[in-house]
Amino acid sequence: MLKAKIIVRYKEGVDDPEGKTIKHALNLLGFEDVEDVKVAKYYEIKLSKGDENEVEEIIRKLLVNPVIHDYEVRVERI
Amino acid sequence: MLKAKIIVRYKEGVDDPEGKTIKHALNLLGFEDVEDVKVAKYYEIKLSKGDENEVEEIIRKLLVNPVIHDYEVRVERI
Amino acid sequence: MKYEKISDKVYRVKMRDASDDELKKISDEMGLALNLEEMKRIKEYFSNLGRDPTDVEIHAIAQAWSEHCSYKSSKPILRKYIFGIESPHTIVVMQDDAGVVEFDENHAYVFKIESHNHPSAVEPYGGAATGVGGIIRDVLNMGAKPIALVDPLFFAPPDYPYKKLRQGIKHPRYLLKGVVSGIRDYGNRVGIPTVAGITYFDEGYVNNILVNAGCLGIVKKDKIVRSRVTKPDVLLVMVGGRTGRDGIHGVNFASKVLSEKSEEEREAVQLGNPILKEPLIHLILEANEMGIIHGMKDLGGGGLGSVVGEMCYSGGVGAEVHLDKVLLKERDMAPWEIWVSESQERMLLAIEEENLEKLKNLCDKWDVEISVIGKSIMEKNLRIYWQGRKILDLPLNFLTGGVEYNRPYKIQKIEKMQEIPPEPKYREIFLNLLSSINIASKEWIIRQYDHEVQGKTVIKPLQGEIGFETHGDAAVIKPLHDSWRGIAITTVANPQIARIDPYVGSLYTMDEAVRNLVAVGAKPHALSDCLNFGNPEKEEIMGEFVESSRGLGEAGRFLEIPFVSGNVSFYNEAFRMNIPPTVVLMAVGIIEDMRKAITTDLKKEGNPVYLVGETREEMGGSDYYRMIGVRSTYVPRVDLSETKRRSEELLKAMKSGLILSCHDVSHGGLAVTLAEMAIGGNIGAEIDLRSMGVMRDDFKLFSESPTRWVCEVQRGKEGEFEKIVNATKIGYVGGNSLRVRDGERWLFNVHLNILRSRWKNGLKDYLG
Amino acid sequence: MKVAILQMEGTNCEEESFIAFRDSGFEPEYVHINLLKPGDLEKYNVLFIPGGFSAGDYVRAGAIFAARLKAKIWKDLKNFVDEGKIVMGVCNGFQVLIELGLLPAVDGISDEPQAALMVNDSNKFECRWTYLRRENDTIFTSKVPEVITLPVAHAEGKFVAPNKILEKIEEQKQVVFRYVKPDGSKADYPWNPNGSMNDIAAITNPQGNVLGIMPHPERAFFWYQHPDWTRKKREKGDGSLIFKSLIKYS
Ligand SMILES: Nc1ncnc2c1ncn2[C@@H]1O[C@H](COP(=O)(O)OP(=O)(O)O)[C@@H](O)[C@H]1O
Ligand SMILES: [Mg+2]
Repeated sequence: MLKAKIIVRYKEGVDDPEGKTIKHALNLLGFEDVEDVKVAKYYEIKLSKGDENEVEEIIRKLLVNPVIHDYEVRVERI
Repeated sequence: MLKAKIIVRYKEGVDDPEGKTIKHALNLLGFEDVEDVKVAKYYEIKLSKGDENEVEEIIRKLLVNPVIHDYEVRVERI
Repeated sequence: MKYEKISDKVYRVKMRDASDDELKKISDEMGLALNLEEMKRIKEYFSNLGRDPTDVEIHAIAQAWSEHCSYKSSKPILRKYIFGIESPHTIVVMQDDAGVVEFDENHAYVFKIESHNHPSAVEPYGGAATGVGGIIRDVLNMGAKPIALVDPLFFAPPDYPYKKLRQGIKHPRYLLKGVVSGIRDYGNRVGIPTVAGITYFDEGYVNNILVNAGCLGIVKKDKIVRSRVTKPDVLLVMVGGRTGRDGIHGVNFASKVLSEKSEEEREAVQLGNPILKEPLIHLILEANEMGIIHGMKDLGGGGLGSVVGEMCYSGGVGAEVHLDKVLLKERDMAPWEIWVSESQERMLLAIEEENLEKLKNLCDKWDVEISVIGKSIMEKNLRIYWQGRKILDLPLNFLTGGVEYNRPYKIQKIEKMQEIPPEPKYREIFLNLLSSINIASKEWIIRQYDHEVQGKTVIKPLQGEIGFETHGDAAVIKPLHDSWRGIAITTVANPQIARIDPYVGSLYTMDEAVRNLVAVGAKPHALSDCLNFGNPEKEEIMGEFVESSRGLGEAGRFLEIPFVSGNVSFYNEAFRMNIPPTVVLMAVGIIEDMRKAITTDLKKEGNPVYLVGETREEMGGSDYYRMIGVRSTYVPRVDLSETKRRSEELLKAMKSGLILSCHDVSHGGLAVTLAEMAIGGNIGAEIDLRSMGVMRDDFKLFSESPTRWVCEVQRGKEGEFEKIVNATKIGYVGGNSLRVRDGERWLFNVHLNILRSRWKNGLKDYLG
Repeated sequence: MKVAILQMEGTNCEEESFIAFRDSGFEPEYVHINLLKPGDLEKYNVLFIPGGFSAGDYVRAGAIFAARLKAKIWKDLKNFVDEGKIVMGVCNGFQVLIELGLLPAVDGISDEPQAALMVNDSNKFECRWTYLRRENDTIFTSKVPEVITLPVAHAEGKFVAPNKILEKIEEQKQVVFRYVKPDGSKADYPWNPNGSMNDIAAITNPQGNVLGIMPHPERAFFWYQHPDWTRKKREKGDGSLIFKSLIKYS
């Protein structure tokens, strides 16, 4: 069994409306020292067989677009 | 400066429709050994002053609905 | 040294003594996408002036001369065929960012369709979203409230094998899901209903998808705003989003062929911010209602660069701009970057000084940023200042006058041939057609769009009994609270026929636009065209463009339907493969009283069913032939006088209330039309094809001959109907199955539940 | 009867709502949250939170709107409800009321949410018409027949609550509408478009003066807004009956 933990985020320089809106909202709520909010997606995928290569393929085929996304992945054997 | 990394996920027992959809899509793509997919939100918040308490307050006031969400938080000084 | 620094982040480009090779190099290094001829023209111009240009000047010229902004390859052809079709209703035609047409005595509608192909191919979610955002601004520009969106989309089939994809090309399913999500998240959030579209699959789009987006708005006639400044000393004011490095060189990007490297062109990709746009729409409409907007234009392709120049040039003045005043997302942007940035959600307003305070107050209320960046001047020059220093000074006629090409073209000869397949197993082939991806239900997409927000969608894209809905031909919007007058909207395209014969393809597409509008009871009124083609530097592609335009112009003129706005997208080529010629129309009709509108779903047991129009053995481009892999170049013949006559007859019968349901015959032919009508009514029909004359039954059922409709007529009114409409009775509504025979010979009998499940799942099975 | 229709960036059903209130005999006014100050609510009898995507529904549908209301006028809101004045939230507005703790409020207004409107089971935005069965008598439904049709248009509308809360909601007869099949029987997908527990589409607080409803009555105000008007004659839209009930009550 394999468990992959993957964080997919926007690349530096991509203007993310969600992070911006949340930052603005937090400032308005009185958290004035919030300087930046970034939002990313976090996936946990369990594979019964498979290996790191399969995880990479999954990420490439479905989870990210390299034009705008960076990702981090950690694979654990469980 | 503080950087808080927060993962907001569904509680055990709450259905994760997005995870289900992705699992289904992966199975269709031929990744038949994918057994489970969970999706969570990941926030990175930078605070110019603030402390752990402020981060907790932000989470409670905005980021989670305790009926369906659990969260993990890690605060770094940068 | 070719570049000499003259001030902070501004360079002089030593162009006057550059060789041809050096000129090409400059174009490449600066990312200008200008060819040698164009570079030479710039060189000559500055040589005559006796000075070298600044980098800002060169970027400004490149921007203005890009294909996307200048229409340099298409203008001569468009002028010849498409422009200038007369109509008593038009108000602003092919001048500003969107066409304006009279709706009623006091109101006008405003609309346009545009492509956003390349950005969507590279980043489907953000590309599609910003496509929607851009077209909304084009309508808002004219002072109109946006009330409907449409989204014609073209992909490779969802079962396209992964292994066959080229490096850097994404799978059609990934692209489709990304594009639909992008349109959904943007359109739903800004609260404009997406009411029609196209979802078309063909391998020809595998390397280069098409994402077109259209928007329609409504405005009081006396509140129409033009994109021009007509006198000096009017302030130029930016409102909305800030300016950043995102979207730099988007228009050059749109005028370039896609390649493996396109993945790296991140600067051209943006996500768009609907939550900035939504208050911006309120702000603009309120300011317009107060009458304080002198002129307005959105910042789309080309950014400030194309907006300031065009607005002032068309109003007969010049402009002075201080780039330090532009609010930025990131520090240390160079002036040229600020000038060409295509960051989303920005508008440029021309405001008289005395009204500035009022505008600022509105901005406060809506939490929208505002900045005065310059003003109009008497002299017809553009002058840009940076840190107090003049860094650009060019006459507007040179800058926006642009270039034009009469590109050589070649028209392909069409070999006449038609293969005849053995007669099929009818039930099986019919159900396969019904569930094939181009015909099957598009519900998976349509329901993800809020097609009812604003509460004005009185004929929906999905029609029939609740929970059992079928496809409609057009949506109808009731834009005014106190009037029954309605606007029908549909989008059409037929690359399958156009690829065999682009001229006939255009005629067919025009005929289908009319068919769809008439089917809901609307009189065709105006058109916006989005012409998607391959690389115009290839003679065959240019030939396709010429032939397509010729067909459109001829039909528009004959049918007296003007083209009031449009867009050309060239360079839809990747890996040496060009897309099929893809003419997309957004067509608008007027229905005087929406209470007389008609839907496609069958209504009631016992009513007679009629076929209007002539069915012929012309199978070229049909879904049937394509599915079974049989070839024919006999494409459907369009007789425009029939289009006109039959639609007038039908509209008359509809006005008299004789027709209860109506659906045009298109993809999949008569069989599919009948099936869709039965599905939505949740009631069957018995059909006898004998009255259609002598022809093979597969041709009767699956031919896609134009100018045809199926109508359900009020029982007992047959005589009255036949007096008005020239039509053939083919059967009756009733039962819980679709039963089709030709005289004594039964072709199929399929239960409604089977019809529905095959039709509903054809596409959904791929998308989950 | 003065109605405050709250606006914020991303609310986008305010115009239909305005017309629905006005044509039912109310006096509606728009109130933008950016201009809202403590004390402003006093002059209104009804507070209405319209549908849309307030602040883009980022974080979670309705979360930012709720947090901002709480920060600005939480006391006023509680007083408004305690005085028995009427609060109504449609779609995004319902989500806001849940996030605020004004609903279900089984033991009175709560500081933390007691329920959630989460992502639809289909994981998709769903724009479709639903059949609704009226469950209990409320001031919002006195003129509403047993089964009506209204449209939904949301991505996050699945009503969930811990069992104890759910039981109390049922016990205290807080359910106003349930999704049903056309014949009134128990719904499955797509008749229940989001997977809501107990097919819940709308609830009130125990006192009955706060209503949250996922389907849009303001989009079914006129007969011609119904999708099947070419098949079925109606005098007025089903949604108008909710507004008519409310004006009669006041
Ligand atoms: N991408 C899309 N977005 C919105 N509506 C769509 C989309 N694709 C198809 N539709 C709608 O689905 C219905 C059927 O489309 P289509 O089969 O192209 O129509 P027709 O029967 O006129 O040929 C139409 O109402 C159309 O507007
Ligand atoms: Mg049609």
